[in-house]
Amino acid sequence: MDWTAFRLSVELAAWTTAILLPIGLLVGRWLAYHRFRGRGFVEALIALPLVLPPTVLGYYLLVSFSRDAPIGQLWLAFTGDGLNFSFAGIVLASVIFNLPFAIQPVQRAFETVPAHVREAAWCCGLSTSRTLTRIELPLIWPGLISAMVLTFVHTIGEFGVVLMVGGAIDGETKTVAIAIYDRVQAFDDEAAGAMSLVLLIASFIAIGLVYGLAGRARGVGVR
Amino acid sequence: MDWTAFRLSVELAAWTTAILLPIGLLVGRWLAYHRFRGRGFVEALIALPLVLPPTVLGYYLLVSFSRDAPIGQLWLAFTGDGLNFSFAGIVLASVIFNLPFAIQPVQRAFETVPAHVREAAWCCGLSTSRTLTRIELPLIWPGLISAMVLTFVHTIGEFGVVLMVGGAIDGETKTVAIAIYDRVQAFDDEAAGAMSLVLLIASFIAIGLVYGLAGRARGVGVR
Amino acid sequence: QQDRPVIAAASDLQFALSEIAEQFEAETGRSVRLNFGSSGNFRRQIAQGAPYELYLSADETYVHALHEEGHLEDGGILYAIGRIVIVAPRGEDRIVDGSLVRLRSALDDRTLRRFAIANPDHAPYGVAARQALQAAGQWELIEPRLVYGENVSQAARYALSGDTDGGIIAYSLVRGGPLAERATYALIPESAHDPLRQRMALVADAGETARAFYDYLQQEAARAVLADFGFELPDTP
Amino acid sequence: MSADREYGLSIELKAQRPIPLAVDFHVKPGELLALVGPSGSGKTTILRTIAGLQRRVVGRISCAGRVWLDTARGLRLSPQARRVGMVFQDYALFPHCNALENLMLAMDRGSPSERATMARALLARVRLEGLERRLPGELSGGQQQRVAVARALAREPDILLLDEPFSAVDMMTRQRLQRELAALRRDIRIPILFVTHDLTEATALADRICVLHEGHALQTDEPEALFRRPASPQVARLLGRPNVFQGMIVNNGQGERLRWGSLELEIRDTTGLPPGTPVHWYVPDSDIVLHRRERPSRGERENPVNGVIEECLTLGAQTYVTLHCSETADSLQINVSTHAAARNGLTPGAEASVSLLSDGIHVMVPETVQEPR
Amino acid sequence: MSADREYGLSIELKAQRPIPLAVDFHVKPGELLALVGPSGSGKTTILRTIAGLQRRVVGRISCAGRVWLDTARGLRLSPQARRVGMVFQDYALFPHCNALENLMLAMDRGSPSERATMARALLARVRLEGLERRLPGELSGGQQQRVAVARALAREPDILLLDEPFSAVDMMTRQRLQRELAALRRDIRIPILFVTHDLTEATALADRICVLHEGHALQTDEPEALFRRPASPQVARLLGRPNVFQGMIVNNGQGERLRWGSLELEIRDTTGLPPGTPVHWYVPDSDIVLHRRERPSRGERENPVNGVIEECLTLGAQTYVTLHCSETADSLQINVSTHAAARNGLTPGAEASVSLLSDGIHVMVPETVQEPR
Ligand SMILES: Nc1ncnc2c1ncn2[C@@H]1O[C@H](COP(=O)(O)OP(=O)(O)OP(=O)(O)O)[C@@H](O)[C@H]1O
Ligand SMILES: Nc1ncnc2c1ncn2[C@@H]1O[C@H](COP(=O)(O)OP(=O)(O)OP(=O)(O)O)[C@@H](O)[C@H]1O
Ligand code: MOO
Ligand SMILES: [Mg+2]
Ligand SMILES: [Mg+2]
Repeated sequence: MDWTAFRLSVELAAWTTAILLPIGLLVGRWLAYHRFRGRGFVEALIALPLVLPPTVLGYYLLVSFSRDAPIGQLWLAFTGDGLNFSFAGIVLASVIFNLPFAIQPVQRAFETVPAHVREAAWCCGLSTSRTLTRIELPLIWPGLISAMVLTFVHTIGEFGVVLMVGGAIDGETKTVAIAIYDRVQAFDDEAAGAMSLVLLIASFIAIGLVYGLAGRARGVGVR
Repeated sequence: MDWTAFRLSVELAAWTTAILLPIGLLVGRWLAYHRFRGRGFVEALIALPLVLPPTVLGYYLLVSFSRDAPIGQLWLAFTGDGLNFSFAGIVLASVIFNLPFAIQPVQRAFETVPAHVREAAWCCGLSTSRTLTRIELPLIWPGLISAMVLTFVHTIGEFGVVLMVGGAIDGETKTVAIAIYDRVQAFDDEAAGAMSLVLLIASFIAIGLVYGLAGRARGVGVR
Repeated sequence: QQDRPVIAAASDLQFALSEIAEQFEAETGRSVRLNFGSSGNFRRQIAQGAPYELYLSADETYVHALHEEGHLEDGGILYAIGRIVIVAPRGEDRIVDGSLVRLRSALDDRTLRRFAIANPDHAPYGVAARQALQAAGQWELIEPRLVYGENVSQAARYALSGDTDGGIIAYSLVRGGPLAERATYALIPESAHDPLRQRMALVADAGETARAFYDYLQQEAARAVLADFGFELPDTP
Repeated sequence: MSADREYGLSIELKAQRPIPLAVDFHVKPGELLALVGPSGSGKTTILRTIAGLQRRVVGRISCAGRVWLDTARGLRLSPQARRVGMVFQDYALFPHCNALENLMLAMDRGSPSERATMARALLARVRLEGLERRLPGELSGGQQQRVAVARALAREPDILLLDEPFSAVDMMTRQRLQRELAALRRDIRIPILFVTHDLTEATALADRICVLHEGHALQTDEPEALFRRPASPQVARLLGRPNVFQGMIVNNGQGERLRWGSLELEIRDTTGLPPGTPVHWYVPDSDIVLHRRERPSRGERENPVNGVIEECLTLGAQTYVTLHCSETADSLQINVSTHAAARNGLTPGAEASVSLLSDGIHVMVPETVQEPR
Repeated sequence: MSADREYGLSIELKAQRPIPLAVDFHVKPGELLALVGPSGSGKTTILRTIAGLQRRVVGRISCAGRVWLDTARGLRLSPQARRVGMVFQDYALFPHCNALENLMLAMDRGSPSERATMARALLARVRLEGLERRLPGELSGGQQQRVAVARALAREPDILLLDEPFSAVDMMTRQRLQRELAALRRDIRIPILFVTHDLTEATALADRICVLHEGHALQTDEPEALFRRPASPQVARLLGRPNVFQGMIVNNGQGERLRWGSLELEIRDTTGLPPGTPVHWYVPDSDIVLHRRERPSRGERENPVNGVIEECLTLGAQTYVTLHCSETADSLQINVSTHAAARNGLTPGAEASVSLLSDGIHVMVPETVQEPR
């Protein structure tokens, strides 16, 4: 059992989710409350990373993260390090790949916050940010949980992009998904099965608890 | 440009979406309206396929779809055909893999339908099914569109599972994702780039139009 | 922390190289980290500066190309020549013979369901498989029955899945390891395809251990293991 | 049960949640019963139970000759099967349908064009001509409420359940709608339950009023009877009737009298209670007659009460006068026309006398428990 | 502008959407202005504009000495910066917060425990003791509305904007809340705008009433003045005042008179209009005096009008009488106490006479355009 890979996957998923949380909130909220021409195309743009096969997307990311490309150069200038084959690189790739899962559920949730309730919050003197934390967040909670769980889970299972950009370096970019894949490739079905089972059970319990707790916490709208 | 692969991908995505649409509606609605112990775990179960690397999930599906396994046997008995390496097989695999994307947004959307509005529909004499089609569906429309678009797009880009279960048979199970991957692997970057570009542009326009139209059609809740 | 270089190796070396690495560690006390995967992916990643120190490709053209681009120390050396086999799940040797005659008859009486090879568009073993089928004059006939693995190990999976009647895969995969007892196979003559020339090279700036391993691979002990797993050993580097 | 009772609404309900509920009444076809009671007394809960939306209840509901609920027999019709026309307190319009579509969805007879015509006619009836194509979100509160009323009618229901249906509309429109409702009762003879907190409205429209308190029906009676003979001080208080006092039954030899402070009042409806029984009693506004200055008026000899005016509150044509009566240490609230008040010099501090007509004095017999009907 | 005007609410607004709006008034600190008008006349829109929620508007709003909106200068404060206490027509409570939390969210001063104490006190003030921990979905309509009122107060606002704040509460609670509101006006001297469709409520509570029609303020005046001197037949109609008639100014040599059919009525407030001018005129209820049978009463000589009773409608202590007057072909609506009606034998078909007091007759000068104030 490759525990390092497990740890790494959880770290990767946690970072990805943590980074996508504010992005999802900001972009989702903005898309929910503003109607403009071409809004549909902005939404489409966010979903686009999904249409490419992960390995191919990974390859294009590999190229754009390279030291010769603007993103890679920028990163190099700031951190003195390359993006490719680094933990930072797979986090960034994951973030891009998971954009739609983080943004869409949040957007839909914001869309259902009644306008009057927000207005009432303003009239109660709640600033935009307090309205967000005290009124909107509790109301969009189920959507937010959905977004975060989907992002987390999808990152855990992600393989093509991470493999391509990360290079499966032990202890740095070799996630549990890659480790399981490796075992399958090596026809080591027993190890693959054991790792899969551990992953599935751990995920099942973790997700189940998250949904269970999130669902119990005041199910607004459901009665 | 492998137009057959394009066509196949669209067919696969269309079938997957079409099959998941009723499943998403039924399961999503059921999860939204019923509170029971362990609901969180049912939701977790649905999300589980995501945690495994697609190729590995594909491998397990390959095994369960084989003629020796119950699912494969059942299918064989009914259709006289194997599931593995067939279009039906990759559709089924896609369906399983996309369950969370089809169910979750729909569930969240149903959760926000006001109880009074449903009750008013019953008092107006609308049967459960008419309440669904005339009241609930229009109200959950944005969530439903999200679910369908994510499912469709995710199927188009899906590669590991489809490749494993389908075997990349030209005209039968070789989707555009596999075709692009093949071109990349063959260092035919030009063809890969061209196909990717066509795929991206077509997807961008299609998704953009869907979201645009869906957004314009009575944005209830957004004002 | 000790220098533990990452070695990028073609997936047909899956079993052989693992054994060599163990011996290497036992003998020298140094260890390497093995990454198996598609030679093509490694070629791209090395071109982007992947921190692999040694590259064992299943296709020597990738080594030449990387060398020309200046990512490798030198042109490397030829370390093995791959062989291919026709396999089927153990006990179903209906189509298994090196001359592909039985395959032909299965094709002729239309009892062949599916047949697995690696994707000949990019996998070296897929190319060899196609050449062998072409040489036997069966390519046109069998093409509609083929399923393609992304690489040779996926093809092996298919070949032994029960939903195919077999396939053509690397000899190295069935010589040892877990597949040996699950498969029945026959070697396809070398003459049926172009030689699968496998070349390795040190990546620029490779460290001590990688160099040592590179040298070790050229030693008799390592060559014996490769031979044991069914690779032909080239005389000339 | 008589055929008459069969073909109306009969309910007999008990529930514990959300509030303890115990109600039991019958509404005849064409009859309008107003439910009044404090906020939170269970009015909405009763309507929801009749509609089949509130399920945790035991009892029996029958309407139009069909049994809708009989928990003893395990029978419970779905809301759809009950044919109720319901106006929700918060309207519950379909937010994605315009006014016309909201109505048409509730109709299950006729071709689409017939339904559109009928829906238009109904919207015109609630004065919404020209707003047929507006979504609920584009209508004002009162306009939405009227769509809800029209939608309840569109269903061609067996019973109308109206939860404060006119609370958001202005007085003029309200009067018009009240007239429409009165007309409707002649056209379609179905029971109508009507929640309102406007007693004037209840009095003007309802055949009977049911006074609810904490889930219990305290009294169900015709408005006139209710205002003249409230069953208990609580009912009088809930109806906003001020003149409830404590007294005692006495017998001064000439017959039964009501002792109030040092006064002894004549009463027409004798109670037969033993002398000495302490009672609550009530006198309605209409039976308090102000004595006119210098000119005696009819009935002046009846139960005269003298007092000093404590307070005068003028609201338009009406003036509310509080008269403190030293003989009883209680205050009477009276209600005179503003010009009568001016004519008689009713100002704080002035003395005034009234007669309490013996016809009107209502002694609340302590044991009186409202018979469920 | 006087300092007095500075420290109140001044608004001057024009808008096209959602309805054409043109209003312009001032409300002093501690003053309560009631907005009345038909459903859809723009009452909610005006409150929303003041709160800063409706943005498509031009004009100026200042309150408590600060300018909140001045489109000419491009100034527009956010709703948060305006310190308004707003009760939404649909309450708009925070659905995930219980009653107490709803209030505490609106407070921005004091420690959490101080805020909890104050919130509890406010909830008690609106009679919701014991329901502090209920979510809005677990409260009845009227209970929710009272939470909304308490929340508006919790903000310690510079102005209160109440959109039909008592529409869902029963009469008793309503009276109590009205008293609370009246008390509040003494405690905190801020302008209060109050939308209601209950004219009795408006009259009882408001210092002035603004009558709105299709987004236009028709008349803003004290209740007494409004009911006695409505500016136009439309205002009288919107206020539900029936006795508006057409007449003509004449001069019979003894001074200006009002010709009504074949009658010539004395008027106290002469108009100075040239004889022959056709006018509308109005007489309030309080200035129609019924002649008593056999006994002449004060003012009987003033403008006597004889007629036949068409209809009598008794609602409790009041009876509404329609008197058809053949000399004028018009009908007067009068309102007498039920026992006066009985005493004078007012039944359909009976003859009756009234006097229209010359004090009360109000001639609506045709050009009168309500001066915006
Ligand atoms: N979901 C719930 N959970 C707990 N209590 C509830 C719930 N719904 C209603 N109640 C309580 O039940 C009581 C009756 O409510 P109901 O809505 O029937 O009152 P109502 O008579 O219609 O009042 P109103 O005139 O204010 O609308 C109220 O005290 C209310 O707080
Ligand atoms: N979003 C909108 N789109 C179009 N028209 C609207 C919209 N919102 C309100 N209106 C219209 O504007 C007018 C004024 O609405 P407003 O809500 O101010 O009325 P109101 O005086 O508060 O009425 P009520 O007493 O019924 O609440 C109404 O005729 C309404 O139909
Ligand atoms: O490079 Mo491979 O061994 O064909 O996967
Ligand atoms: Mg209610
Ligand atoms: Mg309004």
